Amino acid sequence: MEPRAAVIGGGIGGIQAALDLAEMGIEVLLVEKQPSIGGVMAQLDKTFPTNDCSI
Amino acid sequence: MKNSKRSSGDSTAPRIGVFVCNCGINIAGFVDTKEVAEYAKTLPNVVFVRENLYSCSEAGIRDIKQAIIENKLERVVVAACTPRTHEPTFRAACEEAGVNPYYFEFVNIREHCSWVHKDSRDDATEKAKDLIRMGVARAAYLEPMEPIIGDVTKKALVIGGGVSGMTAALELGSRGFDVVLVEKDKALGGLLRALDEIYPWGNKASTYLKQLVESTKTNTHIEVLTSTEVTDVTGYVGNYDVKLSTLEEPIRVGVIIVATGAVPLVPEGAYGYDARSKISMYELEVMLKQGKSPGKRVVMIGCAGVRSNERLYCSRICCMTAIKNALLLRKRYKAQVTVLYRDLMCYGTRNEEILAEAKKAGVRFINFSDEEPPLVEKEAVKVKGAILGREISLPYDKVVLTSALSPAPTNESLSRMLKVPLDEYGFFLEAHVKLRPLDFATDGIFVCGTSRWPATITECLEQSIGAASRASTFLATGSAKVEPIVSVIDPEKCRGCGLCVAVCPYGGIELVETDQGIKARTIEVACKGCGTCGATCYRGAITMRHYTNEQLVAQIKAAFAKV
Amino acid sequence: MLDAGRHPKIRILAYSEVEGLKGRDGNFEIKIRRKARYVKEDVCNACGMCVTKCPGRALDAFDMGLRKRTAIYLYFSQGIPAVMTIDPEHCIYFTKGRCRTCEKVCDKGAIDFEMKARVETYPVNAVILATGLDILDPSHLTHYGYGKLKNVITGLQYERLINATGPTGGHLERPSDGKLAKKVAYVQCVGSRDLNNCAYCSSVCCMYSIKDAMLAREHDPESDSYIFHTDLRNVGKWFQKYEKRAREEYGVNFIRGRVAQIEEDEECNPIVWYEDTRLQEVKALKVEMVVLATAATPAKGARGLARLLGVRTDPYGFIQTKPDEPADTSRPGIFACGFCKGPCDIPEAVSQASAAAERVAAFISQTAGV
Amino acid sequence: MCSGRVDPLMVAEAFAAGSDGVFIGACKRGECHYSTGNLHAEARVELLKHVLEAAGLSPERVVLRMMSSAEGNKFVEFTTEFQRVITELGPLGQAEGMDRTTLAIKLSAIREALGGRKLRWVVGKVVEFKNNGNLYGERFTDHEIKRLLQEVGMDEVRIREIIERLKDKPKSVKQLSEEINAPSRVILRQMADLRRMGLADIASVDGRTPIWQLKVDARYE
Repeated sequence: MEPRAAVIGGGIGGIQAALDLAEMGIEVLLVEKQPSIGGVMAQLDKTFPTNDCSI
Repeated sequence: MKNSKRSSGDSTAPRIGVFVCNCGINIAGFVDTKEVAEYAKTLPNVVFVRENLYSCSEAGIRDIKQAIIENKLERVVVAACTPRTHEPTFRAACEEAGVNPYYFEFVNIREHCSWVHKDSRDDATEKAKDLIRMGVARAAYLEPMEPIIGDVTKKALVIGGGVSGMTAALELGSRGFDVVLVEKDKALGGLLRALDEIYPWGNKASTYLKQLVESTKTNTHIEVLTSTEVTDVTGYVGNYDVKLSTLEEPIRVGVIIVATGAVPLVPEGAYGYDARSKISMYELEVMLKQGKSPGKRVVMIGCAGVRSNERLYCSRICCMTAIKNALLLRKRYKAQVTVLYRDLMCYGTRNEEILAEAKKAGVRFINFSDEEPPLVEKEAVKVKGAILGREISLPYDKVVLTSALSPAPTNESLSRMLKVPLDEYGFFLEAHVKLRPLDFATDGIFVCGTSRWPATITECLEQSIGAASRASTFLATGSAKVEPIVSVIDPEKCRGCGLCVAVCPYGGIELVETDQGIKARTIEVACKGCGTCGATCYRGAITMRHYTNEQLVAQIKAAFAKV
Repeated sequence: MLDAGRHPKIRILAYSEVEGLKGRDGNFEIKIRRKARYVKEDVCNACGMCVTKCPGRALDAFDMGLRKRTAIYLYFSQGIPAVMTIDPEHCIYFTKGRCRTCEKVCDKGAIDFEMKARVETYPVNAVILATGLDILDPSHLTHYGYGKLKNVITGLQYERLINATGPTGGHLERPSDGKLAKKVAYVQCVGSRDLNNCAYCSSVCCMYSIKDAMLAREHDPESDSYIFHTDLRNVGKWFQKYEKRAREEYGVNFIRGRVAQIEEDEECNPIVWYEDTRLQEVKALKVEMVVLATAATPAKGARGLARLLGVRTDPYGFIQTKPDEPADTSRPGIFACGFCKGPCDIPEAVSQASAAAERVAAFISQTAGV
Repeated sequence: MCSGRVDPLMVAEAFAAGSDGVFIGACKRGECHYSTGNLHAEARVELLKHVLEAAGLSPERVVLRMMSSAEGNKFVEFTTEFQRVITELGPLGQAEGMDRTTLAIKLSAIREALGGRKLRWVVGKVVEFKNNGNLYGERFTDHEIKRLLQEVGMDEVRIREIIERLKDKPKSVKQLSEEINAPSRVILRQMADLRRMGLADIASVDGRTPIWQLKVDARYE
């Protein structure tokens, strides 16, 4: 079996962890309880300290 | 700008297919897609037009693929939504139908037409026609491309042998990647060598450091070079050639991690600092490590030399260092400690707990406002307590100035060698302050620890393990894949003036010696395809692939050429 | 986010929860409950036809309850996967037994009322916890009046209000009468640094309140912003510069002092009573809206999940990690990053995420073959 | 595509194709997705404005506005405003009191100037000058940069226009000065420059007035 990891939580942390793992060649299951990933950061308008958009 | 290639009527004219997406009612509700599709049929080189209810759906994709094959389409234009979400889908569809994915052109008639011109169906429809005409014009000039894959040398260079550098090296070493760790001092350890107790772990820095150095030195994948400095760096992701002061030959590495740390600021000129009765927090730390007591009455003053116009940053860790040492002085020497502060930076959970602990242990905290800083006199510190609302006089044996970490002076030369930027204070500047804190804009170079920004040891560990992860994404696969949207330089036209080299933000162009003299050449794996070089060259020698002058000018002309 | 949705090595299991974990030494079996969406993920393309016809209504959780959404809904417009979900608690068919309008209008046949939740198990070598945060419901902190005074809202509600894709299209329309709020107070440490609620510092409120105040000024240069704070903990990269910009370029007013009580006048204008600690005076300020910087807590259910996975939490419910092994939890093979292991901002969460990924890779390389 | 990819020549191309105004949207300062491309775009637009002005066209016809992808409202505001300005100005050339032939000559001069070595060098170096200073480490202020771009922009457009106008037949300084609508001493100075560069010489003398012509094989980069 190919190495595989589960990442629980599809917010900014979970997404970054999943991307790093995937780039290393590790398969990822990204588990999110809401209907889609994005987490709290997706709810924010802009983010400090550069005031650029959050998505 | 020349602008002649293939035009309609020409026997070599490309066969273009246009697909107009209704997106249910998302587009069709506001744009007359039928009219738009009819119009598309009249455009040059267009041999096939179809409306799709949902182009991106499985059925839509199937339909597009079939139409490509049946009509021998050579270019595909989809007028639908934003390329951000569906461009990869349509590119893949083209590829599966035997058309190079870069022969695909996306026209956005949802955001640009139906969304922004909701109130005027006619305008939205006209604009959709304009955009499709432009897209079709560009499509005729598209060129096929293949992805670029560069090899990565499976070896890392870590610059800086403090806690961050050692941790990053160990992490990579433990996964079997070879690492060269260089440290400019004689010994590994960095700032940690001067510290007494590590906050909030409660153990001795020396014990922890000894372990860390031991593991680093015994790891078979790590080569440690002390008293060594980096003197020159050339190359790009996957293949950096690095000259070191102690080696004759340059070494070749695939990735580089910058972990050069920071230096304690000497609060020269602040509150009568004299390194005797008025010392810096760092000097107190050294005293404590040597087992010396600073006296019974200690006054600590926060933000010495920082959070001022001259140095407009908060060094993040100084408040907590002060509180840790205040507690330590209480416990070890039963000293009377007063901490004068502007804001107490006890962010998070543990910090707040330790602050409570310090208050309970009898450390006195007095807030002052930046308009009325404390006055350090010969015998006592006078301060107006901003919350108390009155002046207090605090006799002292030692005044300890809580001062910042400041960027290492070597950052500047290193940043030049690596071609990575520093911020206005002199700390290294990552690719994106929020989303890419450990990467540089240049691929293959990473940053962690206090060379990026002041941080606690735990935070340094997080960053250095994280930087190891970022670096290992290249090392693990042994290759770096990049989009072929890169610049190409025509050596016939190039005169080797180097202006493109100067404007490239990624170090993506190099000057090389050829039989025809010095010429500029794109380092494809380093190029990000921004096109700044192309817009700069005065010889017209640079072609920005996929956004060529021909393609863009065709699009511009089409914008004003109503059929 | 898009990159994650596109990566061939990443499989997104949204609308799913972990039910259990068995095994050890890198040989785990994770049980995941895939909740029923009642919409086929591979067929729906979120065209929105169903939404235009759905008669069911519910408060929109993504918009922090500031508007209603239909019972079949898209969680948020850029979400991945971009598919509809039926909320059975508010769907007329599920509650009253009749309707199925969405099924009729969906020309793609994506609706499936027969769909059942199913539990799937997957072998995995390691697990990363990144369950993030929730915000404290400040209703029980009655002196702030949240829940009673209409124009007292939370920071996250404010984010939705000022967001162009939010319920008001980005206009600061206050809840009581839809009037544009021109004078807004931002109250710090609501429930944070409070021994009776969250004793810790939530770490992000000072900065996001400054950001909020700046955004208000960007939307309406005539508006006034007041930030009530104690210590301003702006310790991250460029944060001091940001604060200075807020003061000097945006004219944001900073008032050092804890807010004691919020009342309102007959026009629902909140009156903020506070002690100005610089002047040692009790004062009142009438504003048009108040934004509470409520404490951020571990996500709801995070403690239960930790128990399920057998990892230790600290007294606040954050996942416990050792200071010298910051990505490792108490159980080998399980790692953590982001807010679930303690308050942090975005760059810290991103760094920690990379660290957790690294530890997973190291763990797998060490346990491979075990 | 980065705003740094926007070649000033493309803007000239747009004007030649019939555009009355060109709007360039860029990332905010310090937020460029490609690091510094937006700063290059900004410098180029500054230059474009001077070049348009030198050719007698309104510099308001080209703008660069910075915004983030989250600022849809700003985009609307900027483009609406730009549309208003351009509508008020009216059609290119016509609004500036030029006939079609003059406009064509001016646009060719602009195109040649923008594609030429001098302007491309100067504008290519501007960002570096601002940030790191020149070879001697002297940094330039925004004002100095503006002056520099203005001067070379003005000069180049005139020289290019002289070349354009000498193409059909040799002319005197006075004639050129009337056609170009520039003081004759300026034209005279530029004729001297052209001669020094080996691009033009005196074809004949009409009474006491020298008549200038282009050299056959002259190529001004």
